[in-house]
Amino acid sequence: MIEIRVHGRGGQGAVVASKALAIAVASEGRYVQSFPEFGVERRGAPVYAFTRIDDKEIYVRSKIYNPDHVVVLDPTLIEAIDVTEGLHKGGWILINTTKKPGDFQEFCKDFRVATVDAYNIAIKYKLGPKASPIVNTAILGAFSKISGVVSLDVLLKGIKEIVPIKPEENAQAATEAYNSVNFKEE
Amino acid sequence: MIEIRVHGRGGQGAVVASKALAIAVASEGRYVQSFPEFGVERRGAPVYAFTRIDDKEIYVRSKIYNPDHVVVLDPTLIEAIDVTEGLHKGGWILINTTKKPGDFQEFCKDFRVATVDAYNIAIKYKLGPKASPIVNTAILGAFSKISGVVSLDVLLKGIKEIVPIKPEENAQAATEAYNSVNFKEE
Amino acid sequence: MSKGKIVYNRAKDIPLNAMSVDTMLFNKTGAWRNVRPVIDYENCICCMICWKFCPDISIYIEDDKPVIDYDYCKGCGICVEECPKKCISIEEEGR
Amino acid sequence: MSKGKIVYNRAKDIPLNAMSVDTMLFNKTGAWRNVRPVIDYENCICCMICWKFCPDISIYIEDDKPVIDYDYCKGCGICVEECPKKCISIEEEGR
Amino acid sequence: MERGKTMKLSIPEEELVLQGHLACQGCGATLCMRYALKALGQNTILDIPACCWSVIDGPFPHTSVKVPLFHTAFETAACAASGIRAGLDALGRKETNVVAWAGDGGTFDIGIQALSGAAERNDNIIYICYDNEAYMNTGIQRSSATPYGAWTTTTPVKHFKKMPKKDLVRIMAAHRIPYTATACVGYPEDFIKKVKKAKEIQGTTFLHIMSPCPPGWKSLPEETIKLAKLAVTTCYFPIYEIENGEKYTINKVIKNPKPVKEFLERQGRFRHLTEELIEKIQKNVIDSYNGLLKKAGLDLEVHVKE
Amino acid sequence: MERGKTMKLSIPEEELVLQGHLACQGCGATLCMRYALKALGQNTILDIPACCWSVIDGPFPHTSVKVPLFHTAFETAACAASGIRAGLDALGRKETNVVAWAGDGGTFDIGIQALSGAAERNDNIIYICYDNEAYMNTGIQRSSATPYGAWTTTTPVKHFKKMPKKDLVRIMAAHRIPYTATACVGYPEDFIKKVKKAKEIQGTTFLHIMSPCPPGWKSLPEETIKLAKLAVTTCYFPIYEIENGEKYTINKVIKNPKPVKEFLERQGRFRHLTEELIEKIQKNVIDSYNGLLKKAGLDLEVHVKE
Amino acid sequence: MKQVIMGNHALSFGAMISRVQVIAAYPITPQTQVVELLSELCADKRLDAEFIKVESEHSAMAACCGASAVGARTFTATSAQGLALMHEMIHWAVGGRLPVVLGNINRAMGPPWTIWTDQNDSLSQRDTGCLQFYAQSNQEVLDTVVQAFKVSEQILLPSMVILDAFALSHTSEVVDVPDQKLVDEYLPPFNPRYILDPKEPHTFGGLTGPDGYYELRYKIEEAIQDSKRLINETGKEFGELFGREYGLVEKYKLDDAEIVLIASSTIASTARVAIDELQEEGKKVGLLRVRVFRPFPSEEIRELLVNRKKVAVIDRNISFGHGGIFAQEIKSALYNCKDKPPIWGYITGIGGRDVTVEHIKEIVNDTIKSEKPEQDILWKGVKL
Amino acid sequence: MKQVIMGNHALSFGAMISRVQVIAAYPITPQTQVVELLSELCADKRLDAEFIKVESEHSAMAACCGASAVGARTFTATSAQGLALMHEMIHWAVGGRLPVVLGNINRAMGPPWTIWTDQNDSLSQRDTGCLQFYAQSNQEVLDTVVQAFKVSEQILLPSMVILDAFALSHTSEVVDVPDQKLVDEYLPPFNPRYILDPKEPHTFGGLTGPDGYYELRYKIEEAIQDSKRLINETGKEFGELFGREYGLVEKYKLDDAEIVLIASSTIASTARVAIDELQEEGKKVGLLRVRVFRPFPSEEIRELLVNRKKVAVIDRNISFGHGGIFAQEIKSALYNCKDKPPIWGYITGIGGRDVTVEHIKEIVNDTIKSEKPEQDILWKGVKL
Ligand SMILES: Cc1ncc(C[n+]2csc(CCOP(=O)(O)OP(=O)(O)O)c2C)c(N)n1
Ligand SMILES: Cc1ncc(C[n+]2csc(CCOP(=O)(O)OP(=O)(O)O)c2C)c(N)n1
Ligand code: SF4
Ligand code: SF4
Ligand code: SF4
Ligand code: SF4
Ligand code: SF4
Ligand code: SF4
Ligand SMILES: [Mg+2]
Ligand SMILES: [Mg+2]
Repeated sequence: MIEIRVHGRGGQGAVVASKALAIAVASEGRYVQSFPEFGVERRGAPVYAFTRIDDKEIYVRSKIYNPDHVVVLDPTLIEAIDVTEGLHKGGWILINTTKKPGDFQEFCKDFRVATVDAYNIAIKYKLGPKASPIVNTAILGAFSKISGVVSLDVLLKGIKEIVPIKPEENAQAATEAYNSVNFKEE
Repeated sequence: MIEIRVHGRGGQGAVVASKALAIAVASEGRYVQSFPEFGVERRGAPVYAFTRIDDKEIYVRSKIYNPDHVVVLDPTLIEAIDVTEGLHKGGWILINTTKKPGDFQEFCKDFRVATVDAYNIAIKYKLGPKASPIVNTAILGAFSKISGVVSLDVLLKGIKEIVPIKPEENAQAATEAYNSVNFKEE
Repeated sequence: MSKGKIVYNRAKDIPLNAMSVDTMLFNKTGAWRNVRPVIDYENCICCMICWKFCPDISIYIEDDKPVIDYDYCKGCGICVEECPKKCISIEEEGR
Repeated sequence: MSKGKIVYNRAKDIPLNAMSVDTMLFNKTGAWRNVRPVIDYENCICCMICWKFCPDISIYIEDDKPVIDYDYCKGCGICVEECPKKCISIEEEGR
Repeated sequence: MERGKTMKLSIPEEELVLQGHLACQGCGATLCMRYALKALGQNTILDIPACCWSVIDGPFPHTSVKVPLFHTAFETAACAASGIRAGLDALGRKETNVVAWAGDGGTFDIGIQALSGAAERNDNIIYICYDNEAYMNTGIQRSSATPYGAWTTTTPVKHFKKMPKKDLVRIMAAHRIPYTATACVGYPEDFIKKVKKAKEIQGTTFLHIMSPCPPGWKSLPEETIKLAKLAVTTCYFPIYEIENGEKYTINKVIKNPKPVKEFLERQGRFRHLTEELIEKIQKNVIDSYNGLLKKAGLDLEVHVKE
Repeated sequence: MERGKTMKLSIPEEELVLQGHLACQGCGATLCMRYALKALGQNTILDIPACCWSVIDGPFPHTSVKVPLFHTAFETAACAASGIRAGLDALGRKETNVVAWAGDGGTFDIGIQALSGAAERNDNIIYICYDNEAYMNTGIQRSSATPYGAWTTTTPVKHFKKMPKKDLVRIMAAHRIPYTATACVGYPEDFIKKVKKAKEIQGTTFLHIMSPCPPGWKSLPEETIKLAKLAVTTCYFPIYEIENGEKYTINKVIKNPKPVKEFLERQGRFRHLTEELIEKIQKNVIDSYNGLLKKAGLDLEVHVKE
Repeated sequence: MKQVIMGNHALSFGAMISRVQVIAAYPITPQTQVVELLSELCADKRLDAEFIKVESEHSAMAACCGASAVGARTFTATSAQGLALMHEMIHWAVGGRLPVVLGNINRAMGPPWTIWTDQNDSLSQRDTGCLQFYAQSNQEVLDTVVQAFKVSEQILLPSMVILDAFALSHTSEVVDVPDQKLVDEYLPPFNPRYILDPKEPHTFGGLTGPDGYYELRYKIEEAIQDSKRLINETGKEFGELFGREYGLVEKYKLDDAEIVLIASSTIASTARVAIDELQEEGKKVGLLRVRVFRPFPSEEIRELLVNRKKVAVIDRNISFGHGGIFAQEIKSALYNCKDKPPIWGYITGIGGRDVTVEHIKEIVNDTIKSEKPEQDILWKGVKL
Repeated sequence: MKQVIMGNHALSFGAMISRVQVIAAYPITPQTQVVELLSELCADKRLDAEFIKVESEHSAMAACCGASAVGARTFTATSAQGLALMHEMIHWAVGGRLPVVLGNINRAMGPPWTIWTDQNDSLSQRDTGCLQFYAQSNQEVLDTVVQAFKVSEQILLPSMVILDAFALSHTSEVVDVPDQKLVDEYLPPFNPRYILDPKEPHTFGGLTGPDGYYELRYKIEEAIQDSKRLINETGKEFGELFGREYGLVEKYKLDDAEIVLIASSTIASTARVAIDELQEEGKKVGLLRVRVFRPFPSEEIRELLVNRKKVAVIDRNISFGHGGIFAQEIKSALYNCKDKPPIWGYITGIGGRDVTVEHIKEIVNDTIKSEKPEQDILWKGVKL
């Protein structure tokens, strides 16, 4: 079983990211759960969403405390909260930022760090208002690349299914992120 | 334990009669229950009320099926319903009527019959509207006499306590009925 | 279906959902009455105002005349009061 | 009573009836912001319209001037929009 | 039963209320139903919340109406009717009239929310409130339809009702439903006409019917119709209608109102009122009637000649 | 914090709402509370049913208001307030203001019965409804305050709201309470004046406040005040007051209304409206405004210059 | 002072001598006399209380909650549909820790419309956390109102004082209305630590996450468990002052009984007569009356029932799909005990069907004759 | 068709494929997506139903009752406070024999305000006579709606389909939405014998005295008992058609278990993992999931529990003043059996406190270690 936590801010689409990933994975016949943090979401406030993936039916229905990977939609969150809380040693932290993985030395010890400039990719494909572009699909492309949890093709299908507007642009953004993510290949 | 059933029509005060009797008896330190038929009362429709009297605390709280005595506030009820239902053999049937006990041969076999012209007594004391005088206190006077369940004095106290208007006239009516009730003394 | 009083003696005869049928006629409310309205047909102009205002549907029309149904008339006196010809009188029921 | 975040560690410390005290100040909503309003005091006429319309009570008055409290300002932009002198500008928070 | 009838009656002959029902002698509420069903006809479903009519109808397994009747919870006259309407519509039975039938308590107080909701949605139901100005079924407690000055068991003589009657008609008019009207058992022809009108209208219609109650008003059973008429002729209860919440029509204009005292003095519930209080009530009655005349665009002002 | 302040402010300085609350960016409802408490002052008890304010206030054991606040069930803003009032009166604490504070859903729909009841009894409470025209706390469902034409999650674009907004002010006026008024977060001075007026009145007072909501209206957070003002200047939401259900005063007469389109086009919830529908809305807005002018006895008829 | 009064008036006088400060209530048969008398008492100034004549029972309970939260002693009364309509607000009073006292006249639930007694209305509230006292006489009704305030205000939970429709509510009998001075001695003024007070502002009932909420619920259970002690103590203290003692349960001729009959409300009262007659016939039977159903007196019941031979429970109620509610809870309470007797669960008297001495004797005799309980529900009196 | 959908949408699609004809509902967190999706389905004409956007939950249920009485298939959904507000009308649907199906998202009751899950809202309705199905997955939510209509319409009683807040309601997972044709085969149109119909007029729910009322209640119990058979049968039939079988209870690795863990809803789902791990550790434990709480599957539970060594019950609920409700009813069901195991009654997860595999294992291990249940309530996870 793979457990993933997505960090974002209210309005950035963390839940959609989590669900798009789930849909993509499910289309391959695997089992998934996707759920938001259970609570009140306010635009701008830190929020979480979760995805569970397994090859057999998933019965566990408690929350995710020890994710295998973490995705961070908004770099400013890193100061506000502890995005690595409970993260498995060796897990991926994928951050939407213009910085490079090496700029996150504090994470590099225990985890694998990847970065992608999803913000500018989203702007490029006109996803969301320019002031607050919707980066969730782009970053999933990057996640596909680094984690191998789901192939890009399958991911793009999932994205097209769940994203109500501009499905094509979203898919392109994901692809571009897939290709531009910064990480140390192993 | 003595159990009494009062028959009347909605609006004739069967409940008040039952309660006045109970109050009177209770004033002597005896135990009582007084309760109406459990249901919807409509003016003119046949109704019942009940009184239980005992020297010790009364625990039984079911209805009264086999009264020791029956009081009938309205003679027309005799045709409409079976006023003797469940009545103990040898119990009193006291009827408000201008007729004499002998006119109720059907009852005389198993029961003791008494009659009193409570109607005209009530009119005389201006109790209730002339078209439908309130006979309940008058007939209690008669009941006191025949049954000996409660003395006239004590009864009059009870009546004065419960009757909101014309307590004096009600007491006088009861007294007159006490003195004019028709029955075979034993 | 019979229009008389219905008495169910066993649970299994009772419909599931407290379903009633139009059988209140079993309930002869004439017994509630202590006064009796009587129409004086001499003066009656058959205006049917008494019929119109009877809350107990106890005046019916027969041969263009109002007839009181004493099985149900509760003796409210509305017909007496409303008759424009004052031709309904009230009598006491025997006691 | 302390105005910081209250954390009860045991049932017995909790009041019986879900009783709260005025301590929301612990919640620095400045972290919600992704844009930052900045007042240009050169042009500011100190009309206090920005203060009046801030839903987050994040503009206070100091020495007759409006001051933005970035600990709480959520960056809604109302002050920017309503300032009659257009002297509040918006800046992006670093990412 | 009506054999050999040739004359013309002023109201329909068909009876859909049976004899043998459990109303008190001289009950106005029963007359209301008798008239309403004459106007509605057989293709009608009634729903009735707790009120005197839950008893009048008769005990299980008996009923005294010849149309389907759904007894519903006290608060739910309007919403149960909305449900019935939706059910019928879903099943294609669109021609059946759905009538919510409730007392003043079930309408002015505990049922007003559901009524307001149905009115807002403009659900296609007819709502008829028979108003006897108190909770009668439970033994005469004040409702918000109880008029100023009245005694009830919860507004004892020493503490008689101090609040005026809630102006529900104005409230319903404020909902801008297609049709709101008042009527009175004293004037069955008018009432029946209004029910028929409501029947033709798509949307929520509301009828408010003055309905005397001898035990509750402490009046004589034989005076039910007299009182009903006095309610109108004293202007205590004007009969009028409002279309789309805007257009007022007074169906019976009272140019020379009788003194309201004639209405009040026949009722035990007002026995304790002093001359002064009666004066006050009189003034209110005439003032609001004149207000109504104005709303109806009538250039008329009435007063009581004594 | 306000050090060295010498200028005159147009609204009271005292803040009884704390920073750190959980409202969205640009929330009108929060401004409402901020202004209301400025007018009410410290000696006030609030009761709040389910609505955005149940969240804005903050999580247990924290609160962001400096007056006592009683969170109450959704249907019970008015009756809980009546209870608080009665309790205070019984204990001799008569000077404390009791304020029921509810959203439009809690007022127009599920709470209208309790409100109507309190109004009928004329209980001495101030009822403030902040109207964001939908159930926002649960994620934007239609309420009966949702205007004609609006999208909500339960009135999807294909089936946008077809019923007009319930005219609650008229309904409350029909209750003849001493004071009913509308106000708007765009005009805090006017709002505060009205709250102060309500405070002085014995009996039920009702304030209806237009309160934009960026996520619910799909509007920009920074435009909350602009929209609030446009609601008034387009005559979409006139600000006026009614005394004793009769005397209308328009506090801000709009002689040259702006086109309602200016108000609508800034909101995603109206994005699907065709020109035709906007025209229809425009006509309704102006017609009812002219109706209001008439009620207020003003000899004026306005129209939109385009 | 001794008076012959109906149960509904006993309830009203109970509220009066408890010096309630706010009443909010709505009429319903068979409770109407409660509100009527209270209206009069307020109009007469015999009772100095604010009476809010609300527009529904839901509002009644909400108003009581509001009034209680500012520190006023509050009372309401209802029955059946009215109680059901209060349901959400009974939860509210519990969660809000507001010691409102509610009189409920047990009446069967509609539909069909009915006004006669059974316990389904009050027992449908058993999971709310509201205390439940079932009275067997008008005297007990009155006495219990006073005790309920005393207990409720210490543990900050609401109480329900319950009486049978008609069999108590409309039955007049002798009731001793205690001297006000003595009552004042017994029942101190309500003076909760936290109230809605601008001088010390607090917010009550704000949004609470799993952290906090769980603990708050735990504390409710703590309080209601504690009320067991308090009910016995205050019932005893009441006995000392007024000569009538009360507890969670009442034993009647139980000491040597091999067979224990368990009943509540007026059936328990009538059952005394049945027990008398059965004992006269030489049968080793005794009666256990459950006076308090919430909190459920599990400890007392365990103590009194282990080592008995048989137990018969009479339920004038039914939880459809499981059975009689008293029987169910008694079984649950005894379950983990050793030497527990088999339990026969009878249902009777639903919807006001009369329960006579003979019926009760039949139930006991059936239990004596029967080897083991053949069914979960043993129906009595239903026309099969 | 397989879709990744949240529990709330599973509920809506369940209603859609059941071809509901009237919906009346009111929004409440965490149920809102149900009404939102249904609004859309109606607007899109994917579902041909009348949707009454009522002004309260009380009205929602009343409208459903009215619509059901004319013969329409009706559906509503709610949660917590909304369900509580429906309370009177749930009784109404039962007494009126109206097979409304109600989706309820389990959310803890206020105050304080809270939106997280526990079972107190639905279990507070346990005495109404409404059937209660507790689902453990979104698939089951959808499937159960269809089955609930089938069962309810045969016995003429309402059903409640219950799912945990967030853990199901907001959690998306793979759900197979069955083919409409197949569903139509399975679920015939609603066609009750008696409806409100001017062509055959009847009055429903008129005033009923003890004669009649008692018998009518008896018939409700008869019907709900009969539903046990039906639930198993229709669940089996469902399995035949759709490949997923359901019953009153579900056994998991129970056969040789000496120690039986009993749970419901999502806790039962998570508990499977715990059981797997415990069995791997060599412990003789198994899981019994109670899927249907009303009617209470007493017979099944008796059959499966006698002769076991120990039973541990997890309750995410509490009846204040007695204890966990599942434990209570299980004890009651087993009471008169021979060779019954002792029962440990645990309470946990109240107000949405998360229940993990570790918590459940701890509960089982505690039970294994413990000699006998020392207390009526064994609290887990509360910060004492
Ligand atoms: C929830 C609820 N509360 C109270 C009652 C009791 N109740 C039944 S009828 C009634 C009075 C009805 O008054 P109204 O609507 O004016 O009709 P009327 O009895 O006067 O005909 C009341 C209070 C009830 N049935 N349900
Ligand atoms: C009985 C009940 N039903 C439903 C809810 C769910 N609910 C909470 S807030 C809310 C919407 C409130 O809308 P409104 O009053 O307009 O306030 P807003 O959220 O817009 O501020 C709803 C439906 C509830 N808490 N209680
Ligand atoms: S009202 Fe009088 S005149 Fe008219 S038909 Fe009747 S009895 Fe005849
Ligand atoms: S007295 Fe009344 S019931 Fe009898 S016929 Fe006349 S109007 Fe009808
Ligand atoms: S609104 Fe603009 S000009 Fe006025 S005080 Fe603020 S910053 Fe200065
Ligand atoms: S941006 Fe908004 S929150 Fe920040 S100071 Fe300006 S008005 Fe206040
Ligand atoms: S109490 Fe009044 S309304 Fe009710 S049945 Fe009797 S007369 Fe009619
Ligand atoms: S949803 Fe709207 S009303 Fe609610 S807090 Fe956010 S902005 Fe304010
Ligand atoms: Mg009435
Ligand atoms: Mg709103």
